[in-house]
Amino acid sequence: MNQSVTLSASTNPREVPGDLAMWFFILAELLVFGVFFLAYGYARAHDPATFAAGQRQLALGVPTVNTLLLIAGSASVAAAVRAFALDRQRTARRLLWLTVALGMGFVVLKCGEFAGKLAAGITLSSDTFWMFYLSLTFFHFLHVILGMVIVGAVAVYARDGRYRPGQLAGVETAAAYWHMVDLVWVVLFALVYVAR
Amino acid sequence: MSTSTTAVLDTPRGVEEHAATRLKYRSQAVAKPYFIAAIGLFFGQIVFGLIMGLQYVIGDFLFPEIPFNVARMVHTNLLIVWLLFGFMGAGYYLIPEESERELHSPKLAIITFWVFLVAGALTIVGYLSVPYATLAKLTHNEILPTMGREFLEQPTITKVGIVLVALSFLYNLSMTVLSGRKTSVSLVMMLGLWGLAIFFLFSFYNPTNLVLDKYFWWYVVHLWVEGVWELIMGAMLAFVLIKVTGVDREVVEKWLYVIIAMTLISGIIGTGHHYYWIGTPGYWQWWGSIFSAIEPIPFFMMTLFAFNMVNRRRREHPNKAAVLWALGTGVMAFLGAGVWGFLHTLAPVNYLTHGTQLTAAHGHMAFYGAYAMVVITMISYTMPKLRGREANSRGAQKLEMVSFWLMTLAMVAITLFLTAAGYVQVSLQRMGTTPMPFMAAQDQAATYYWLREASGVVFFIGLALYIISFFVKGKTDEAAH
Amino acid sequence: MTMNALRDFPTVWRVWLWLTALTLLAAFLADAHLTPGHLALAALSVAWLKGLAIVEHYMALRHAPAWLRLTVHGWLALVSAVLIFSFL
Amino acid sequence: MSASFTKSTARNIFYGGAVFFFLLFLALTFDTTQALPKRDNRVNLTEQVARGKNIWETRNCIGCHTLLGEGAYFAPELGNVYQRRGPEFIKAWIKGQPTGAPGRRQMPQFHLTDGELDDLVAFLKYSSEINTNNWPPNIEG
Repeated sequence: MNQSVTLSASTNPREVPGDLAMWFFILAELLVFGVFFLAYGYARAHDPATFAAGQRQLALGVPTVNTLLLIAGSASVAAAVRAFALDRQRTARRLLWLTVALGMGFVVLKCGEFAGKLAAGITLSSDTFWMFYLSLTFFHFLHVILGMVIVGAVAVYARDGRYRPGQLAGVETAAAYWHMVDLVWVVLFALVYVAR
Repeated sequence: MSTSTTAVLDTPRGVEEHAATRLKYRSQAVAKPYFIAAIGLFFGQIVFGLIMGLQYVIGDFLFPEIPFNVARMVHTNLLIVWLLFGFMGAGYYLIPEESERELHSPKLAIITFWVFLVAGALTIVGYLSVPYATLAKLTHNEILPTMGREFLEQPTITKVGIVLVALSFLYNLSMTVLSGRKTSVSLVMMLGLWGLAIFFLFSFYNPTNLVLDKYFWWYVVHLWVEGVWELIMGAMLAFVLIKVTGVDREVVEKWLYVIIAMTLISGIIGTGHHYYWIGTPGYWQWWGSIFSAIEPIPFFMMTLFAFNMVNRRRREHPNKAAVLWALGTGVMAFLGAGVWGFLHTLAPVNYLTHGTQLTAAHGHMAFYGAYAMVVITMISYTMPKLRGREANSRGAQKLEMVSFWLMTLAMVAITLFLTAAGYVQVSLQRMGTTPMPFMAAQDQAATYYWLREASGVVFFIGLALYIISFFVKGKTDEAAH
Repeated sequence: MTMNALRDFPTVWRVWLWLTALTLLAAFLADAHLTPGHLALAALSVAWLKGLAIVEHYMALRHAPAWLRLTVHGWLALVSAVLIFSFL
Repeated sequence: MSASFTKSTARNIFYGGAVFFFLLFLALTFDTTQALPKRDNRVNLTEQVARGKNIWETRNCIGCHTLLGEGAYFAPELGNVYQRRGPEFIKAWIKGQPTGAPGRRQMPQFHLTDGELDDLVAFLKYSSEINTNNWPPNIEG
């Protein structure tokens, strides 16, 4: 299977961005989140009142800002890949660190949101809505942290100039993971915070 | 090779010399007694399986000499112990070859073997000769009560022994790996074996609180069979595939990493499928269902992996039987662990099927397909080498392949009949407005239990032929080289 | 990649603006007193649009082999569509 | 040319993924232990129940029966036997074993004292009051 993939990639202008191994991971993560989202849809359809009651207690300001932070992070890491492709090393590294910083902003705001819920006595066992809310947001929260670690690691590695035009696999791999985290959040934001 | 190693090899001198030419490292020979013990205990496991199968339909068979609970304890404990012997044998064979050096201490490996065998045998004799409560008293279970929980029935002192054996084994292998070449296969194998030892420590935690007891009991059982054991299985399969197909190690190893990554991504939280009805919070029904729904994927990948590597082989290995076992492992692990696991893993289904014959059906095919078969794959590949030849004679291989089909098809039949019995049980006892009492429902499934027992006899015949195949003489088919 | 990257640089920021605008639109919709079903339809449709841009431009799957591009778009389409359906 | 599939990335994803999901599992374990006091009937964990659990274990009851659905599948579920049969029936049943009915499944005689029988029943009562999310589906277990 892999041989055909690598072969076709080398003879075909279409190529997998970054490392194929990361894409297996990304697809697995998308599958988990996808099933989780569908489970949410199923549970909500069977008990809309509980979900509506829970959603009414969610403020929209912080998650909207968080969405903007993640999207900006995605833009920044995408720009970093292009900067490396142009061999603009300093700019590229700064853009990577900007992504990490934006992720940190997300984490801080999210912690505030979690603290509020915790103070209100909300736990995974409160009801089905809060179970999904906490499960999905916390699970995603951990992914943001992992994304920051991956992008941060690439930013550190980048100091020796290893990512150059034609040598972009490592940074593309990290960027792909971050974009996945962003993609999942976009759906999560619409589903948990907005849709009712 | 140390003198003590030579002593237990028990092979004619000529063969012994020949063996040295087949083995890359002489100390790999310590694997041989482990594999022989594994097969012997496997035989015992099946004998007790047949006894239990008969007790399902002739309830008072061998009562009160061997009550069902004793037979089951022997059946399951022999399974675990023979698989552990298999893993250890595999470790002793595989690690020196991967590390490109002799084993740190062959002598320690042989001592460990005898300690483990004697401790295991004494425990089984204890199960069979005295009432379990007496065994608990004799072994001072009251000091640290750990007995009487499913699969962890061993007296506490035996559990301590298992830990010591595991430590000696891990010390021996770790020292070998540390001073030699570090390959992905050996690292994954070591990670799996260390994980096995570490999670076994939870067997010493037995709180009075039944929910906590059950919760952490699964830290041993689930994180073994759907976690670290799969690393061991993956490493063993990868090792054999590299050897018999000649496919580039890099290719095999990167797929190994991808597959076991999927295994742990799905399998660790997948533990949640055991936390639906034992007093744990309701959210486990969601978490467990979601993650265990993707647990079949790594098994499917492993099947594709095995077939892909064999299809891309760069050599025709003369040991056809080993290749067959390797492919069989891929398929049967997917069917048993993947498909039959998925069948009842979603919480709404499991609500009805939890604790029925469906669980038994899944358990049988998964253990056989994933773990019994991977150990036999390893034995099939290594045993000829340990006995001084690249592969067995054509006749011996033919018989081994017949035994493969008999055992495998018999296990498929056992699984199907237990599934049918489970279906009868669920529909009569769990569903409807006037559910049947347990024993009344069991009586309705009697036909399927008889068929299961018949399939068990076929399995036993297959196993007997497998053992006989070791004694079939004849020349290796040199043309196949 | 290199040639594509050269062309793509300004695109990154245009896509960013587009995603930001859509996010603010979604937040605005939440307070726009739509009937519940319509709100879900609108929010998840907006999410789908955002997802399309992320997959195509940021993940750069535009340049990827069809199997990967289709898989990820298929995921997004399936999840969005089924969720929208669950609200109707 | 940036398309690649390297062993080192595959390895990093394996290690990273394993650590990530194990930490998540520990977090869920922590939450579970926090939530258990409301569910696991620990207020009724008396000395007698502890003795009963020890009898349950040292007679290897799990080798035939299931308890909350776990164990062997040879004999009835006992997680709800307290409700199904009541304490007196349970004690009389255990005392009366084996039935000796030809061809029927047999349960050994364990020679338990009246005190031990009471302990065992206390354990089964405690077990039956654990919040199991309404499992089993009906009284037959």
